[in-house]
Amino acid sequence: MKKERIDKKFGMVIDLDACTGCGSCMVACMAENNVPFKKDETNKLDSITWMRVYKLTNKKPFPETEICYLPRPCMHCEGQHSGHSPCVSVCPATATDYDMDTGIVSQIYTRCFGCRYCMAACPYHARYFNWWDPVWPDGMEKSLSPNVSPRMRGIVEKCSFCFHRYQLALDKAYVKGRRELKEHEYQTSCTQACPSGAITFGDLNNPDHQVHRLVKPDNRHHGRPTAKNAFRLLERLGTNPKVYYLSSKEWVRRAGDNYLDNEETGKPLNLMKELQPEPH
Amino acid sequence: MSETDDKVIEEGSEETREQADSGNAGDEEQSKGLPTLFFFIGFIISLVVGWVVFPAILYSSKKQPVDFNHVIHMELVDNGCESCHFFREDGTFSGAPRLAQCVDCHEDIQTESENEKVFVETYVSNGIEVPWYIYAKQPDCVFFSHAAHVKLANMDCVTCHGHIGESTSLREYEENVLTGYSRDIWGAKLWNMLTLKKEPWERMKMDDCAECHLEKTGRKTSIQTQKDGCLVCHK
Amino acid sequence: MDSALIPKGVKRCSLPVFIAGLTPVVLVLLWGVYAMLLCWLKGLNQTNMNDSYGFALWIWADLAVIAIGGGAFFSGLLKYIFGKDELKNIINYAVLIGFICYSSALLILAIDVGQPLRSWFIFWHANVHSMLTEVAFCLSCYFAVLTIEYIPLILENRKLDEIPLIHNISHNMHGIMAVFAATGAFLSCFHQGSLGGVAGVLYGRPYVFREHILVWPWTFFLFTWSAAAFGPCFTILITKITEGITGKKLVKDNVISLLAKISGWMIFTYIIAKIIDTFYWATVTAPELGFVWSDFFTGDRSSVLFHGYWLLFAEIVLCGIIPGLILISKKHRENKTLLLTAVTLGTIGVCLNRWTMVMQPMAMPVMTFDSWNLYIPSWQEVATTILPVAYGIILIAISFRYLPIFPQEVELNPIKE
Amino acid sequence: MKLDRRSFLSLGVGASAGITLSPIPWKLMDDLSIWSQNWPWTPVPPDGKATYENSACTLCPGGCGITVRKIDDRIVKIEGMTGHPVNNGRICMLGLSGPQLLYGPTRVKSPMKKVGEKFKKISWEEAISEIVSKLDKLRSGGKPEALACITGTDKGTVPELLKRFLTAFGSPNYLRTASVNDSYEIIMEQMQGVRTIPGFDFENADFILSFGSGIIDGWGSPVRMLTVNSLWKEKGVKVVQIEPRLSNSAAKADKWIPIVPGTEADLALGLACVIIKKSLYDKDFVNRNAVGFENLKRFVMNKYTSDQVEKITGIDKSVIEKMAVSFAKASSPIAICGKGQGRTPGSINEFAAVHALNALVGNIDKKGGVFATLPPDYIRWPEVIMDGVAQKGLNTNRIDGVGSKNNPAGYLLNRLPKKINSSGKSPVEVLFVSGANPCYSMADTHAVNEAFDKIPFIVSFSSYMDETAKKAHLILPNHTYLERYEDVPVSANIPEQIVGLTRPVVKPQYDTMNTGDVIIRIAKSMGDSVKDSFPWSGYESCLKQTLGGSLNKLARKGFLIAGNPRSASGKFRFTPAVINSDARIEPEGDANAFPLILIPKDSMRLTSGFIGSPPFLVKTVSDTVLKGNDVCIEINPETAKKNNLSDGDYTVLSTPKGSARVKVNIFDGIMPGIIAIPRGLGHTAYDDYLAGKGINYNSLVGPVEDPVTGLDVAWGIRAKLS
Repeated sequence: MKKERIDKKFGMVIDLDACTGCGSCMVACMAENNVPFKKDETNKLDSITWMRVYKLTNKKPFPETEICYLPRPCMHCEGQHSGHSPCVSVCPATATDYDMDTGIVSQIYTRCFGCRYCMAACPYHARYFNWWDPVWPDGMEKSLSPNVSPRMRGIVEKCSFCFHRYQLALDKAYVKGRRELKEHEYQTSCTQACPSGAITFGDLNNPDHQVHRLVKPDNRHHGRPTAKNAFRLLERLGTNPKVYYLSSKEWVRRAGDNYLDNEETGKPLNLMKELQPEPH
Repeated sequence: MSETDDKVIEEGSEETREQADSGNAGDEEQSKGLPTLFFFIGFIISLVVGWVVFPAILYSSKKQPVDFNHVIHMELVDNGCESCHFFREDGTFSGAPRLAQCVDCHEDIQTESENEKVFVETYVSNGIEVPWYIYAKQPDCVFFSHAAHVKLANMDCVTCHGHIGESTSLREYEENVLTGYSRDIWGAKLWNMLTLKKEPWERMKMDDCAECHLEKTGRKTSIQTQKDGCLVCHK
Repeated sequence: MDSALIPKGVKRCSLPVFIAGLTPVVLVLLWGVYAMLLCWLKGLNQTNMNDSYGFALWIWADLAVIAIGGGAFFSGLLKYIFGKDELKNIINYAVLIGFICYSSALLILAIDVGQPLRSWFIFWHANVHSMLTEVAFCLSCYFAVLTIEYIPLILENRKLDEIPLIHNISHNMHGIMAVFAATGAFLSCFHQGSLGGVAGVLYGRPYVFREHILVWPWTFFLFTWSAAAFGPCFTILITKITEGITGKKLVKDNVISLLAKISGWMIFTYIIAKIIDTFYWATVTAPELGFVWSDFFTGDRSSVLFHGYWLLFAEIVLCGIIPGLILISKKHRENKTLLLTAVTLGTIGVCLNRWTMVMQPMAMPVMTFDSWNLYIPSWQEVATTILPVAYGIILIAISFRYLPIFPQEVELNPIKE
Repeated sequence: MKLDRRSFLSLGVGASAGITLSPIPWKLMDDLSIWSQNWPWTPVPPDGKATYENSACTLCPGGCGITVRKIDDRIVKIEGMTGHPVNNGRICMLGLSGPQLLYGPTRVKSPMKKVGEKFKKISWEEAISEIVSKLDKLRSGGKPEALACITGTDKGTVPELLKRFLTAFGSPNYLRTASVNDSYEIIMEQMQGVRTIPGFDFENADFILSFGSGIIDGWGSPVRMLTVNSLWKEKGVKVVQIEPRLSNSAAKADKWIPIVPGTEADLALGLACVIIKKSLYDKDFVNRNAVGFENLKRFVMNKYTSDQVEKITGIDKSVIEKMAVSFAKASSPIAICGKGQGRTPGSINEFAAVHALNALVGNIDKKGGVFATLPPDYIRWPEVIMDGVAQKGLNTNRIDGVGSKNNPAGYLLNRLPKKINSSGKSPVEVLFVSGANPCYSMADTHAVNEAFDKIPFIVSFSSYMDETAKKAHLILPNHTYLERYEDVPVSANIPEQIVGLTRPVVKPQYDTMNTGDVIIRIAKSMGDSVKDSFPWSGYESCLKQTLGGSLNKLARKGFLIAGNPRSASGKFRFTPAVINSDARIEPEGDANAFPLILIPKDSMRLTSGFIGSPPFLVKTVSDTVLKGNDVCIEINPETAKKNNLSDGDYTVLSTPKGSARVKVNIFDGIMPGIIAIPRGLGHTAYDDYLAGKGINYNSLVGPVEDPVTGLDVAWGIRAKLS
């Protein structure tokens, strides 16, 4: 792409010390994005939660037990070279793409034909399949937002970083004669709702944005965080996610990736490794 | 590549068949022309069915609930199209006017127009929104930003909507019975299917949007498509 | 009743017996069709797949039937390209089996996608970077080739062959069959490989991710290789089963032995490559991503049952090295029991390999706080997976009855009367 | 023959060729896929003009401000109100789920009358005349006290109208469901001389000692607490959580100290002992602003030395001493109690001991401390007009015994079931239930239901078909909070006096009526003095008159700060009678037959009060809490081993009150010997998204009366697994 222009790279920083696991982000997301619900949602492998809060424990016995909550939206991975996200690169019908302008991984429900290859590719389980027709109890479809298209059965969906909010914010800016948005004008629903203020959202490439200041991403090394206590999930796989986490606890940071017993947390990341370019 | 191979083979087999036919021709002199005739009968009938009958079945014609005269209204308003089709403060576009807007002027019948009478009596008096059929209606998966086109790119309404503002009457709305799409989206003319169109408003499928975007902006921000990103127009 | 249709010089059972024999198979087929309709009309909630198991039984079945259908392209390759002319006596059957396998794979794929009506998007809106696109294109093309290879066989039916036009067509088609076989072999190499690539490129799934050579991951080559190696095993196995059922010898031993020998060497070399691959993956690739070997095979109580070390042993040693060694040795492969054991093990082996490449990465957690997941297919999945088997049996039965599939049958089974 | 066949074949070939060259296959292929993209049964939300309106959330006592996003006349989203003093733009999952309650299937869509076992739709006129005729009979029979009323809160104009109605009618039996604030009110009255709930200035505190309060699990005003919790993290404020289970609050605290449940008061007194012994208490405050310090000193030095407390609580002596020192040395330490979300009152003993700690360090009525904040006082109505019948009725004894025997509690609803069940004929003949769901939320569900079955006429004002509404004979559905005006005085331990206002953001979706209006209409139909006590034409005019000039401001901003933190208290009393009692509240049941102890666990993801969890909430519940319809209990691996249970096993949990099939979830973060079960499940009413899932904790537990206050202070019950 045109390298001279600095593209935006929207990303998220989640402070796990602040996150209380209350789950507001999950519902904020569902309410914003017309996520359907079923009568039984206790099979978590068949329950659409674009934002899912995981419960981590340090696996120590009573009373040394600790728990930490980890909200997991779509990571909007960039991969090791432009847009080579695990999922985007495998979608056979171009139903998901990587936008260099925003760094957002899209999911186009009407294009997707439900092969689920992207789900097999995503190590974060951020992608969800519509096994069922979405059904709202009579009358409740009134609560659906027109800004997000409801999904039909048989296709994959996932977190979009509330991209429709970006679209709407841009529209508002355009009629006011502006082309660019201010930091607060585009925020995701989960960020806005989080009662603990644990989620920060913004342009990782913009040094004035809070997300940049919090993690100080090193763009020469695939956005590796350089701030203390910052880490990304499964950094070693080279997915280059745009969701960063902060935790003061070593066991939490270590739980963010796989390590051999003798390895130090966060250290031996093989970030310089270049994957082979994709075919064609 | 094997698709072309397929074709070669099919054609080859046709030839073989013809050879075989001619080989047997001596035996059945009288029947020689018949298969060819039948072939053409079948061919013509199905062509007619495909190009004439099929579209007639596929599209249902609907009359607009009120026949609106754009010309008369354009003469009365100061701000052109935006007088009624305006931008809201939040940047969204109002689209077809709501009853509340119309009522500003049409509280009572103003003229002798039969259409106005229908409008006032059926809709204004009962407070029912007019169920307009929107020719340019895009499906739910599309996010179309009027602001980006009109405010940012300074495009005229006519560029995409054609000369509807100069019309004195609303044409019939044609709806695809299978998809519910307005016929204007897929292309009003049959040859639009063959990617031919003269004016932008003759067809508004995704590829038309993408093509124009590429032409006008040169943006190729989507790694996968080498065009504008999917989420620029999808929601 | 249908004697006019039966090839000359062979004996077939009476039509009522034939129909009676096929009836249970047809019932199974109908059961599968019912399940298939359920999946299409009600959606994939009819399956036990879930967000962890986006790929499950069907994708395994797909990969497996294509692998065992590999006998078609490989024997085609051997006959037409490498000039192993003896194989002409089994090539028809190999093509038929291939045809069944590939049509089944396409059918299963059509059930597997969430939106079958949109499945043509894979061609129209193709993402050329995706391995699945490559699979779809090659699969469809190769299926077309197999169809073309199968058609002349149909046209050789006694009754059809009487029609001069058809006779000419089939004659001409035979003439150019070498071109198709070559095309088919090329296509098949690619899509067998790209099926391997489907798994190998998943760099988010350390269990299947492999280092790349040019644009292809290791699994690309391993899949082609294993299909070529084990495909003939399945061809032999089915031939032997057919011989068993019909009570006739249909293919001469030297043909079988030749195919078995080639298969044996392919298996042997493949398994060496597979061992090297496993070793490199276990000692280099996985540790770089923070995994030790045991992470992949030791989950919780129940997952070990499905995904333990036994799977690795079964795939590589029991169903890899052993059949390879048996088939290499002339003495052993000419022993009927050992031959049968070897081809059965080989067939199971390649299916196991596809199983681990599809199921294990779905079962295994990558995030440290995630857990192993197990999956038991629903009856609808099982029925739709058995459906192609029933369909295959029916197609084989009809083809065997009415088409001269085995050129040596007449010679080997002279009618005494 | 041959000719025909061949011609036919040609026709077919020609037709195929023609079709292929026509749009049919291609257009159909495309249109079928487009059809699949626009399936008629997948809803398409209509677009329209987006507007935002401020209002107040009433789904919990938290008092958050909300901003409602509408598209035309549909509510599509609820967000937190930016600039609101309680939640400043943030919101919890229940608040977010508001539209699901508004549009959900649990709404009662019109007045309903029970005919046989089923409800029949009736008109408002019929409904009101039916009630009036029942009530007239009570009054003419001289038994106005046989009317009782249960509400969820006693603050605000609608509860006041109900209260007023009962007074004018002649019944003293206005009752309210219990909460932690019942205990706090008594403590504030006894120790600080003001009957009010404390306001905690958490924002400026620098050390928090929580005796099992679910700081981030929904205690107090949930969103404010979550916000404050983050503020603490930022400022480095230490939080110590004392409870037997690693709740979220414990997990997020700087230190979690597991304690033998029920011994919290002992620990508090032990801490007091250390503070006094080490002379770390605020001498200035104790000498000038408090009385009874010597009594306390004697009491704790005698019975609550660290050694003694270690034995009782199971907490290491050194931990106790360290904790006491850190607490005392902090400049603004606050100690709080009220377990979990504070759904139930607590032992008065414990509350007194804990609150004494706040006074020992002198953190009363000052920044970062505890304020005796009076509730906003804006309801000033003319005196109730009472006739002879009313006066006679009001002089009868309250049904819950409050008022007699110097009982400090305000309401003792917990006594009602026993009272009814022990009488041959129910002393309550007509019962109003508004904003409460006692049939679900009171301990010993079985006994409560039995009592309700005996009441001849129950009127529910619920907007939803909850357990109590299902038991009612008449349902007069209220508008939801998104369809009505109502003042919302916030009483959630916030120092400021805040009043919010709900407003009709959308038109009523069904044939419902504001309960305020219903009361006024009933009163007017009753005639006599009852009618005269209600001089308003309707609820809105009542609200307008009540709020006067503030209404405009309220309507504009959505909230009003009626008063700042203020010291309403006199001298602090260390030795109210209660503190000297060292009776612990023991869980019901025989320790030999029931060797384990069952406690409830509260979570932000389930509601356990009047409002049932909407579908979004249930969806977020973990599969280690609820799996299918089975509830999971949390037990320590050691407990599991003793009972031969593995993770995921099914077992039967029995208590003296009942038993249930449960699934085992082994969790290291719970004390051995303790079983935790989620509160908020086991509904028998509401919709399929909630009903029938799990077990209601209240059906397994019985009330245990506090010997001093009479409130139900059961914090758990003995249990066994088999």
